[in-house]
Amino acid sequence: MMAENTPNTENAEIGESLFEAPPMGEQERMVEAILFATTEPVTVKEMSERMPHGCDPAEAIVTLRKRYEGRGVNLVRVGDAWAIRTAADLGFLMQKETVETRKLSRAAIETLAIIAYHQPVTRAEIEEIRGVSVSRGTVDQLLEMEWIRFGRRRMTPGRPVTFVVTAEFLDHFGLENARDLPGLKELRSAGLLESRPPPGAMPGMPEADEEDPSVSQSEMFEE
Amino acid sequence: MMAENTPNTENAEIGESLFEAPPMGEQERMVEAILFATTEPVTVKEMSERMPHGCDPAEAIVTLRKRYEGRGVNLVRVGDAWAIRTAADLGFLMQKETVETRKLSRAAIETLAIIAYHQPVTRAEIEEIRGVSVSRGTVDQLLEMEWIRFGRRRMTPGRPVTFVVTAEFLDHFGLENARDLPGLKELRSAGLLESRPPPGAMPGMPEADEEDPSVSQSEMFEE
Amino acid sequence: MMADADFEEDTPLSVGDRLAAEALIIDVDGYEGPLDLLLTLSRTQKVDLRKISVLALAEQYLKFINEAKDLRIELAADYLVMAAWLAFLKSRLLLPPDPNEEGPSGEELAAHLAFQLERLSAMREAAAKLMARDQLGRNFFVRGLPEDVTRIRRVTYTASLLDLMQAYARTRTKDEFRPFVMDRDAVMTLEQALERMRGLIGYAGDWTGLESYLPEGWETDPAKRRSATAANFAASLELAKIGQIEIRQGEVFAPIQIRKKARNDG
Repeated sequence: MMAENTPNTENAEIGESLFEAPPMGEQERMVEAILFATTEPVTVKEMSERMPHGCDPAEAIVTLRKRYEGRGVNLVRVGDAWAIRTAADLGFLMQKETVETRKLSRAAIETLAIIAYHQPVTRAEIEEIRGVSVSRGTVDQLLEMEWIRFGRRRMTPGRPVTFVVTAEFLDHFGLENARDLPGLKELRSAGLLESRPPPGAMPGMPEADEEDPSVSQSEMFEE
Repeated sequence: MMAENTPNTENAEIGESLFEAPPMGEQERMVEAILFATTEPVTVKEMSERMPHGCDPAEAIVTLRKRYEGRGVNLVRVGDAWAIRTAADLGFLMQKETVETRKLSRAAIETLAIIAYHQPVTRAEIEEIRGVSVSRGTVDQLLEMEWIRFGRRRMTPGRPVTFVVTAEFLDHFGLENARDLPGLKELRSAGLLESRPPPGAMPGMPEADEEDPSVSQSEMFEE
Repeated sequence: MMADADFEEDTPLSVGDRLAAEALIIDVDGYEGPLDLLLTLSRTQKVDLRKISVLALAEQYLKFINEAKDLRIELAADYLVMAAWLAFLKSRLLLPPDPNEEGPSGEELAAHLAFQLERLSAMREAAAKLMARDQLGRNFFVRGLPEDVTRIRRVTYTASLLDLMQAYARTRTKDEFRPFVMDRDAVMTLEQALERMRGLIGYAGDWTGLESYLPEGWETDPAKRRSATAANFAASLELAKIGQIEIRQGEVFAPIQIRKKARNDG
């Protein structure tokens, strides 16, 4: 057995005289096919058992390994065996993403609208306008979508963070500038302000606003 | 999709301005990694969904295929998908990997061949060619092996279903597509793939096919 | 499957033929129907299938069937049907064509049978070629160590500019713009009233107060009552105008009454 793997030993002539070993290029092909098709890493011994007499898989591996250097898959050593593996930097390809597009929730789109119209705006201000508290998840979602980002802190007690819309937001909605958003007058003339009444009657300000009671209405709605 | 593949179209700037497609050498590595990783053939569309924006896997495949010409593993086309398979001449190395395929009956093999060469073909047509009724089990077996599937219904009385071969069939027999079936051209030019209706009274099927009322017993024996 | 007569070159051919015929009969169960048997018989003609003599083939088949009958071998019905048809074909091929006879000629029928045999034979060859191809899992192989492709489901959210503006409008109509909002909940339209009253006037026989036509739930809330009354009134005017009802009012501010107008009332 060993004699076949190491043709330079004194027993080599037995193998060589009877069988002509295939050329190294062929041996490389064989190793390539074996490594590809086998369900686990293969040792040199296993390879030479499967290959024709006189082959030297160890040598074939050396050249084959070079051949795969820098390729999308590489020849790697696993213990005393060999295997073909995806190049480490391409691991990201082994993920299949399925993208599902959903409509933004009502809470999210309202929050986004308020930020777009009133930016920079604090969470407390958003809550005041919407009349309900804004959940952390909603803001996180918008941040993650990169439609809003943090603006400068408000110079009021508590120094609350503000939110502004991003370039991605403008890009998505085909706006050059947040100021291009139609004003209330235009919304009204487009019939958008006469759409749907809130479920309750005239709502007072919400229960929610513990974060920042200092902001005044006047500041919020000036344009 | 197409805009990303052909950078010279008017839409190109959308893809290009935001993302620079990786160099073709990198794209080749990616296709290589994707194809090496799976047993199933992968379509170009699936590849480009997994690769970064702006990649052109179809082009990468062309060069990659050349690279593997004459190697121990090859890039093969299966329908509209691609796969890496070991070179057929090295099958002898793979005794361990050889899978015993279920022995197909002569009836099943003939039925399979008729479907492959005549597709889309109805059960009645298969029976007309073979001169015997096709047992349910034969068709079921081929369906189960996923070598055949239902095609579109024939727009003839009774709207019989048709059978066609699958991508699995092509993959199994190493065919790029059904046009590569051995001897297909000769059979076609000899007129042997035409469906020629029997002139008047011919003893057709042993049992009339309820799927295809156009061949009825009464019709068969008059005169 | 069957004894091959050719291996004994020195035996007279007639004996070989006889052996072959017997072998055929004994193996009758081994045939996949009459067409398969015909194809096998046609091989003994040792010519290209396109040049086959269908007449000779018909004779061979009929002989086979007769011998099988003599040996009391049960033959399936389709073998006998084919025998009957081949006998008919044979007579057509032998007799001069009758100009008054309808249907395909003997030559046409024979040509089609020859075509069927050639096609079956070709499909068998094709099947054999197909199975002789290199096959997956036998001659070439798939990746032995496939890597898992993890499926990641990513959800993206989207919204249109209209969504955005509507959302903003929605939040703003809650407060300062509230007075401009028409409260649709408390509004009954003329159309709604018309439709309702059309269905109801048939049931009220005589003069009935318009108030009794107010829908349930609209009588108590003043805003709703006002809207419904106005809509019902407008609807009753409309119905009067098209001649379906009559309206009367005793005096100013007295209750308004309506009734269905009699059909043939000139």
